[in-house]
Amino acid sequence: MKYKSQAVAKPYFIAAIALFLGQILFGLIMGLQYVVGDFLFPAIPFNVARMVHTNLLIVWLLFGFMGAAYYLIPEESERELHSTKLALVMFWIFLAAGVATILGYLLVPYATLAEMTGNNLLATMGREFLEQPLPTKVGIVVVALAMLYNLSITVLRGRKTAINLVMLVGLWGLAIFFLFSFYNPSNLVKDKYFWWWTVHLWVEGVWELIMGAMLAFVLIKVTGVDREVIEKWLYVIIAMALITGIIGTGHHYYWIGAPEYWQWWGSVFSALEPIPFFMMTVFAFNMVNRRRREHPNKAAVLWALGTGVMAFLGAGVWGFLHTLAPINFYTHGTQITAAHGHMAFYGAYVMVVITMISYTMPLMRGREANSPFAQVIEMWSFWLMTISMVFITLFLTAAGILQIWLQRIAEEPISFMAAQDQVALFYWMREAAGVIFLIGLLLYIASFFIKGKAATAVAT
Amino acid sequence: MSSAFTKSAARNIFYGGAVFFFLLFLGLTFDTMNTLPQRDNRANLTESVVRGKHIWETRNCIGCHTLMGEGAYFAPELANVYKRRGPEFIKAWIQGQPTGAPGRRQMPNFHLNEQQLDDMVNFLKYTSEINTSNWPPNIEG
Amino acid sequence: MDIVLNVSISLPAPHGNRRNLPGDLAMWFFILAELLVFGIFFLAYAFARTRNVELFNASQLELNKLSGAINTVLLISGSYFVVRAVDRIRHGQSRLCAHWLIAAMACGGAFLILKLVEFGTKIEAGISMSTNLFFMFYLGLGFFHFMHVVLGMVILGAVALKAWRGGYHANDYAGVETGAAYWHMVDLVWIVLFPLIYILN
Amino acid sequence: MTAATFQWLTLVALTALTFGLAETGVSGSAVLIPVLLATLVKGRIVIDRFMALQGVSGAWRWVVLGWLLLVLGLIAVAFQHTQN
Repeated sequence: MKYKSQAVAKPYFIAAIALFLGQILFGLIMGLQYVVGDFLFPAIPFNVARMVHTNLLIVWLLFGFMGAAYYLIPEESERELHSTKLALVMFWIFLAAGVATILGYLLVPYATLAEMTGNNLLATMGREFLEQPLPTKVGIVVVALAMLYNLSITVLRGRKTAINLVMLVGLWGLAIFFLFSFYNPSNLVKDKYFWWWTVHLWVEGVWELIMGAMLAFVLIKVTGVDREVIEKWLYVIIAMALITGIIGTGHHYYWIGAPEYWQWWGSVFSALEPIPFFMMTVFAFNMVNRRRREHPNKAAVLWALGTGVMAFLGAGVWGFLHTLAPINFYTHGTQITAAHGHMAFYGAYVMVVITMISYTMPLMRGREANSPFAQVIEMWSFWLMTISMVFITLFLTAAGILQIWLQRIAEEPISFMAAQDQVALFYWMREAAGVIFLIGLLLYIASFFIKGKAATAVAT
Repeated sequence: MSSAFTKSAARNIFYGGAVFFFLLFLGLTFDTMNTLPQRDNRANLTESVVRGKHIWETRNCIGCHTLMGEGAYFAPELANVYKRRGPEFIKAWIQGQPTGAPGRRQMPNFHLNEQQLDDMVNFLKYTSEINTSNWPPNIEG
Repeated sequence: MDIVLNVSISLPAPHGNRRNLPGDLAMWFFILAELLVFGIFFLAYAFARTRNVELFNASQLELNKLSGAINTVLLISGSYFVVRAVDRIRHGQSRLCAHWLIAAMACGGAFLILKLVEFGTKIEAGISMSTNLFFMFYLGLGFFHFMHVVLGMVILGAVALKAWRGGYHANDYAGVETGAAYWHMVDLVWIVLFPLIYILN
Repeated sequence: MTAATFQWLTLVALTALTFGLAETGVSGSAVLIPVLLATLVKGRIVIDRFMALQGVSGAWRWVVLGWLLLVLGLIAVAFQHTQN
């Protein structure tokens, strides 16, 4: 850690991990509700559990991105953060807003919550992933703008590198496209059309810039490869991501009332969306292979490589599986989408945030890397979480294929609920894999508390 | 001959490519907005439908159901439920929740009054008449 | 990818009489992505046509083949002028290089005007991308390519401006080659697009 | 630069030929094969001469030429298919 102000990332990362744990617990509740329908009903109905699960994911990833930005931008800009105090204040505001929102979901009926929070003035709630009450949405914008002000000033006054510029562009894009969450026309088709401008242009657009910048930053640090090389590949990869991803939004416009030509535009461009992810995988492995130093933080290297592979599998391969319109006609809105969503979010965004945490946390705690034993535990958690996520994806894919067959293709299609009963076995197996994931996550958290002799750099 | 791979060229490709494809996206969006009136059933977007959409949102229906395939995958697709079940069934179903059948998935009771139920049904009717390019594949959703 | 990465890390001396890639590698990645997109669209057209032959043949008759052919000649000529521009800068003649680039941009401009006239008559006739599948491809691909010509002209304009100000030299003109490569790609794509959509039935 | 001028005139001539063929009103293989061949030659000239990919080290020439061959080949397949 070169600059004192970088330490402000620490509370962000701690909050991220805590909320991650909450997300997984609610995931397990939902997984069980899939097979034991009345579990926790009416205390926590499925829709509430799901809202908590997905919103926690978004909030903790945002915590992760913000923490990463506060860590890497001072280092890249070669100066202290413009205002550490502002960053800390924003942390507490965001945490309070996040926790209050989750408690609101859990303790107040959603319709009452909507009324209490001014949803009748400007109705924005009740749309997937954007369920947050108006004050929370405004809070997200305020926190994001304060952060962007803080970071932009830092970059403007300091060194400009590809990494901090791309990170900044990504974060600005994140804030700008979130503004579409305030637009909720009563025309359902328009509502859905622009809803994707937040959701798709986040996860298959500007978030990829943030991810690329974070990965590039860690790779420079742990491999010692020339910055020039890493930065130009970063540009090429994210260029590919946006070239394919922006029009790739069209793969969401097939069946929501938009013109039919989106079936062609969406299919062609999203068929190419795996390319940037593949490049990222090759890039990560190449850089590690031509490393000029042996970084003692082996766990961080493992997470970085894992991000490349799992992002390609989850976002690239599983996305491609059902992105072509004639296939999507059958898979749209089934467990196939759930399978893809789980592995893509884990592989791309969860893992890149953990990569960043894994690399920076030891530094913020005054050592270059954790003790070998702590790293072994962390690597165990890597494998447990990653492999169980592969299985969650496989089980959901199997459930999805069977569901599609029974409900949409068979000679005598059966109803949704009848099909759900038929695929229950896969839901049980998914839940079991989910428990393994939780164990992996608990090990990961435990690895932070393991002391031991600090590792020193080993030169080979 | 100069073979090169420079950071500035890569940067220009990134910014240029991003702007280029975003402009293309705006162009297609412009055409989409002009074409929507023929597809989105806006003629039937009545006051009641607007109220129905509001109820749909404030009861977080999307947290379990899909609507045109988007949402959660826990409960049936509802964009075509009007055609699958008809108005009376829908109202009776909403009022009859939760079933309380042990081990079965449960839907909360939202205590909707008669007018709210009608608004809900009108919203689902309007939704079912949007041109979705023949999706879903069959009436089961 | 491995080979490519090698290039980027240590620029190897040209081996044998082989030349290096003209222009910047980053541009060639962009060109490759563009060719992929156009290629898939062309094949989508060809195979979608197999299921709607009559519709495609009937709709195709409404196109202005002459306008398409003139546009082909315009782009070919633009490409040729760019070749001349690269040749001039190789001899260190910045001003002449800029002149040839401006000539190429004029060809592009004429292409755009003709294309706008073509689109105008179609729009006046009430034809849009949603009219039928043929016109989806004709207008969609046409507009997509149209935007590429615009982008190509912007790139050539930037190169011409820099050349005019003496920003390139006889031994330092990679930027000219980079811009030229993109412009040739726009031409190449049209060379396939023209017979495919205007001629073949 | 006589070579480039000659290539340019070839391209123009091939375009005229393609257009002329279309104007005669013939259809089927009689137009398909010559037009695709003319396109192939035009594409090759642009790739090898204008883009100057001929003699370039590495795979780039074959990547772009391969694109041209693949696209034109599959177009030929698709159009032949409809004639049967």
